[in-house]
Amino acid sequence: MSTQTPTTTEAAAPEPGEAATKKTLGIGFWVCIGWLLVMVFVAVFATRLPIPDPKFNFIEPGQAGPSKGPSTAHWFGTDKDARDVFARTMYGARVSLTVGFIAIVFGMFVGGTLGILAGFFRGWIDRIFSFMFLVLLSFPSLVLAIMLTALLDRKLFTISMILGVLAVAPVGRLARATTMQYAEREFVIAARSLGAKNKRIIVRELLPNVAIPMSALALLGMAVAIVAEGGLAFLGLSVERSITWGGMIQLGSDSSKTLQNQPWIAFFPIGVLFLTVFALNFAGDRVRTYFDVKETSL
Amino acid sequence: MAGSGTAHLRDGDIVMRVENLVMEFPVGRTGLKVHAVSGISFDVVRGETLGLVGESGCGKSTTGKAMMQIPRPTSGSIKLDGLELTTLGNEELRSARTKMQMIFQDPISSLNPRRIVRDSVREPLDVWGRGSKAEREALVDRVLESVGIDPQRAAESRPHQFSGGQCQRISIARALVLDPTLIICDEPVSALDVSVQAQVINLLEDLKKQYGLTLIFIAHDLAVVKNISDRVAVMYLGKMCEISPSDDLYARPAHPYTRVLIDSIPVPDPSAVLADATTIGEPGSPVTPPSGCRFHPRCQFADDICKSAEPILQDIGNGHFVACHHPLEVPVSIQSR
Amino acid sequence: MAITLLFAVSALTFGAMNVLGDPLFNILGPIARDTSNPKSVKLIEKAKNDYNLDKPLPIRYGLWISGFVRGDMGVQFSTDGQPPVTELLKERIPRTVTLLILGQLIAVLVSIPWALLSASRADKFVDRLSTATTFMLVALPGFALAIILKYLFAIRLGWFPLTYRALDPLQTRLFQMLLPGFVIGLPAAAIYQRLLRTDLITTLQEDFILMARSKGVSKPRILFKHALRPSMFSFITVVGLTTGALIGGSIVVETVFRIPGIGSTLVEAVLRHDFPVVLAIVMIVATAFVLINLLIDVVYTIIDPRVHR
Amino acid sequence: MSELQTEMRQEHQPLLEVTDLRTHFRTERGLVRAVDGVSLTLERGKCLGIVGESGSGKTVLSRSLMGLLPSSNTVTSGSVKFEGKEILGLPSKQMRRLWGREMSMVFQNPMTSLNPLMKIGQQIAEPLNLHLDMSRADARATAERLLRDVRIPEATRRLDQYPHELSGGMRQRAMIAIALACGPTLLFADEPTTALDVTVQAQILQLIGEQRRDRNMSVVLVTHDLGVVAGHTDEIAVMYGGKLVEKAPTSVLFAHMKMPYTMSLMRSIPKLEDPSHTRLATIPGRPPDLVHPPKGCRFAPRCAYARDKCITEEPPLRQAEDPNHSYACWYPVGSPEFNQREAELNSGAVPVTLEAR
Repeated sequence: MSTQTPTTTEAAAPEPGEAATKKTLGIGFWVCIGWLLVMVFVAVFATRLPIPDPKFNFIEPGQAGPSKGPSTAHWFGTDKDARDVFARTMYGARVSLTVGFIAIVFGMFVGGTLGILAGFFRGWIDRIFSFMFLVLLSFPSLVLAIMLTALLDRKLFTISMILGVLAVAPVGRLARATTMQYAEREFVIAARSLGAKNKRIIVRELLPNVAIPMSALALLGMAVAIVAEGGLAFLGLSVERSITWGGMIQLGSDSSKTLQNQPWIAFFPIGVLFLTVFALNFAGDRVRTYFDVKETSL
Repeated sequence: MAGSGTAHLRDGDIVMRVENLVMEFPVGRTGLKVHAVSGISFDVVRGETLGLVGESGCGKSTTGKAMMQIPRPTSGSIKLDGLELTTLGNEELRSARTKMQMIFQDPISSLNPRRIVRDSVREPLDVWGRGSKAEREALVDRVLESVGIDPQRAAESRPHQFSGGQCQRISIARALVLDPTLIICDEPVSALDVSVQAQVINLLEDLKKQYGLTLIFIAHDLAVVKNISDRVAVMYLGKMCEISPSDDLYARPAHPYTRVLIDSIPVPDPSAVLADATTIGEPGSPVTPPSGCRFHPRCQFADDICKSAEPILQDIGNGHFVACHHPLEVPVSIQSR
Repeated sequence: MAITLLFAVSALTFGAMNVLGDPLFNILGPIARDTSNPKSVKLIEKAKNDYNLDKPLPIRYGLWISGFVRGDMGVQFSTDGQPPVTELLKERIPRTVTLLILGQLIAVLVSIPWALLSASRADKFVDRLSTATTFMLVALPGFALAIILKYLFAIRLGWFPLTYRALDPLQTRLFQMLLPGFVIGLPAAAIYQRLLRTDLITTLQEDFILMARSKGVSKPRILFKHALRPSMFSFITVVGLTTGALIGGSIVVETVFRIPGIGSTLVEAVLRHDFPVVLAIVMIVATAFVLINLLIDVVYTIIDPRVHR
Repeated sequence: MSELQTEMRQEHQPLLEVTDLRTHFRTERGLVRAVDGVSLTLERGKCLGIVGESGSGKTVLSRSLMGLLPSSNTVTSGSVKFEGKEILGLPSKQMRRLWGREMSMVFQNPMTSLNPLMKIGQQIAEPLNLHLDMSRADARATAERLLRDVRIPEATRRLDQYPHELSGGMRQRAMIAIALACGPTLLFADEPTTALDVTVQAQILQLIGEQRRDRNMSVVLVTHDLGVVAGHTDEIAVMYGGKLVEKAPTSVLFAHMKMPYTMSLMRSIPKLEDPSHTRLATIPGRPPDLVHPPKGCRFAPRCAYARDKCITEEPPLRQAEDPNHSYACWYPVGSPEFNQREAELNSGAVPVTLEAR
């Protein structure tokens, strides 16, 4: 994207102003957003949609073996308990999206606040918060998540909060770095010299500059949280007694035999999980470059 | 040079008076210190423009920010209209700062990239809740027009849609809306093209008359400083070398460093004789400043006393002060200008 | 700094284990709640004594940490305490470490040439294709990739064995680790590639690259001699940071390929509520992670002459 | 005969001959005409100054001449002859033989233009290894000699230092040493002193001048500062909006400026000998948009002396009284129309539309 831009600033920006091109997010971005909206819709209205009951055993009389491949009746086939894989995949979106959403909202709010405060005030506040981030980052995130799930219950909200705590440190660090980068700019000194109080400087001058690049992180962070929840579920450590993608994949791959003979049980949920994570990553990346370009044209 | 002393401080209607200002910063965790400013003093009379000039690392920008108490000085006294700023509490300082405003070198970094330009200019009024909404808008319009920016365009554009020179005008407008007494300009034209530089200098001169301002103008370009200033202070490695009325300084530079600076300026005249530049060397480090006169390692007149004793600013007549053990002999014939 | 950090990490872990969970319950099961039965009360007393549970938390922490640094990590709550945690981990750690080194090696060896190729042809077809590939790899959760690779290369093609067998000779075991190594190495390679590619492209726009060109330096030489080293800083940081993620990834991979390393041990221990094992593994992993990041700092000073001390 | 003749020819052939050079960039906004039809020649051993404000195309011009622009979105046309051989559009494989050996470049910012992770000695030795096939020891010895040539004290020690260990002025000297390493015949200096303090600037300019004379090398000095070119060049080319608007030997140019732009630029510089508070002349507005340049003279919208013809018709480069002096203006300084407008301006009869538009 950048090697071909002329190396000289004077050639690149003779007239930075009015005629500057409008950058677009591109079709890919909207396709991804479309997919995500479909998933959200399915998750919210799963019970009211004309899809089979995910817990019902579709055992047909006279047929050997409960698991069957994809058919018009069961689009994604049925699993070893003869349950409809398509319906279960749709219901699985509920846990994944809820956990991903709550986790990243919590992480962004707490991490963002701490990071901005640390980056703005520096000094002992910075030292305390940064040490906190460092302690949190000393645990590989999945290890910390496993440890906490072992100690706490495995309810939807608890799992979401555990993953939210994991997001605090990375979000906080980025917020701190971005804040520091802007806090050194002269417009912040100017704001201070015209008598603006700290609160005003943080809210009016810094927050818009920090929040917009961080919005891209929200999408990427949600992807990370969904993957983490999937990992926990795969290990049997996520939300108990509910349908999760990770759990379904585990069921479809618990032995090489299953994987060999009934690959659809694992591969359909893998596909949907992959598409969702991909969409979040792609959209997040587009948002990031979209704002990056704006920034460089300054 | 590179000396101390307060002999040059004046009585009268003083807007800003800085005495024995010291600014030191730690270098990482090495235990070393940057001696950015080491005991300088100067004052500015109401309506005057003081130029602060020197090479990079001489502490001129640090001095500018120190007057705003960003950050607070290590020691020394800074008085604005007789009010000692260094001992003020945060809340009092906040209101005292509105009397002086700052303009910075980088016109683009001076404005919040994500805010509408007009909001940035109105910001000071919002902070202090001055006037009704309509009054504020009217004042913002007036100030924007006086710096040559279309208020309409300012209401719909962000900084990156303006050129460097225009951004600098907008910064000036923001500094003006609170009706300050003193404006500290930190290299305001260094990042601009020559033709735009002239526009901004002329604008500052006009606004100074129109708003009754006092200016402190910090720059590394002597010709620019001379043009805009009534009085010029030359700094070297955190010390004051020479302070004098602008024209007098150029007519009879008494400090060898001032002389070197003047000789180094490229003159747009092919017939001008170029001074030999090879012997001048480069500035020392503010982390380990030289003893005695800080200029002595680069000075062709330096002797033992320069290495051991720090020179004090002394009067050489006509409001012209120099801190040097061996000030240059002044040619008696000063051209009448 | 590192010591303070490890201290905080261990205190936090130990504290969480003892405050959030009930060690007594985890040792004895339902008996711990049955205080009316004199038989269970006796057992409770014995357990409290054996495991120092009657002492206040800070003292227990002190006892535990002093044991930990001397290499005594206590006994397992389950399976009658045998073998001791230290013995158990001694057997399992080398497998995980091998897997991690293999994965990291694959990641680094794949990503550097890949990034150089991409950056030197920025925005051309090869580059766009490789960007798309990295996106796919990054979007695939580790367990999903593990299953896909296992299905393709072990089940369908039969190139690799399905599982790990602890009793096989060393070379065979290394070969059995290769596919799992790719599972954790490939996504990491994708992350490294994207990062290094971006940094290389930024570096290639620097003035000193133009300077090198104006000296007549050839393109490959510019890439290797001038651009690569200044672009490696965030790469190295991320290699360090990613080690943590790889440890997480190895938990899943060990489960899929049935490798008895510390990852699968951790999961088993969590499911069995075996605190000493969980505690020991978390501490070892955190310590290793902190040490790796210390090591990264050292590497920095080696490759960047501008960093002093 | 032939030997003498070729030698004669070489003597009379300019080192660099540029004809109608155009460098355009394809961007999202459209075609940026950064350099738009520039012709000039440079004799051996001479110093040509290229002056212009930001956006005038001076940097792009010097990089096009050297062939250093990225090829992917750049369109060049015209001709650049170096020692009589066409070099415009040569693939970089062939240019590489010229780069560093026949022509080299000194950049604006010495901090960013030196490789931060390579020792100074290595950076100087690199072109010596590449072009002259020198052994390591020879290259090191030569590098040390070069450092002495550019007056870096303690040359031996500096060889093993990194750029960040040197001061700004010394870094620029080291960069000059690198550029001079293989004894090029042509040196491009792109704003070599803009990032430096004024005292150091004087030293660096003096150094470049000395080296040019010692090595009988040609220099193209690109700068925005008329003061810098005045004392250190033989000839000056003034650029505006991608075009060459005036070109003359240095002394001729300063004595008889023809372009109102050159004159306005000159007048807007504060001068030391003027008393303080001397009102500066300004040029209103800002440089033209090179995607949609004005139809006529590119300076006309900002020119106080422009008339209708200037807005509609583009002035060609014309010869002045001095045969080496050319300019592109319909009503040059000194013409009756110019004088008439000047009188009007001075009397205040015509309002001067100043400041931002």
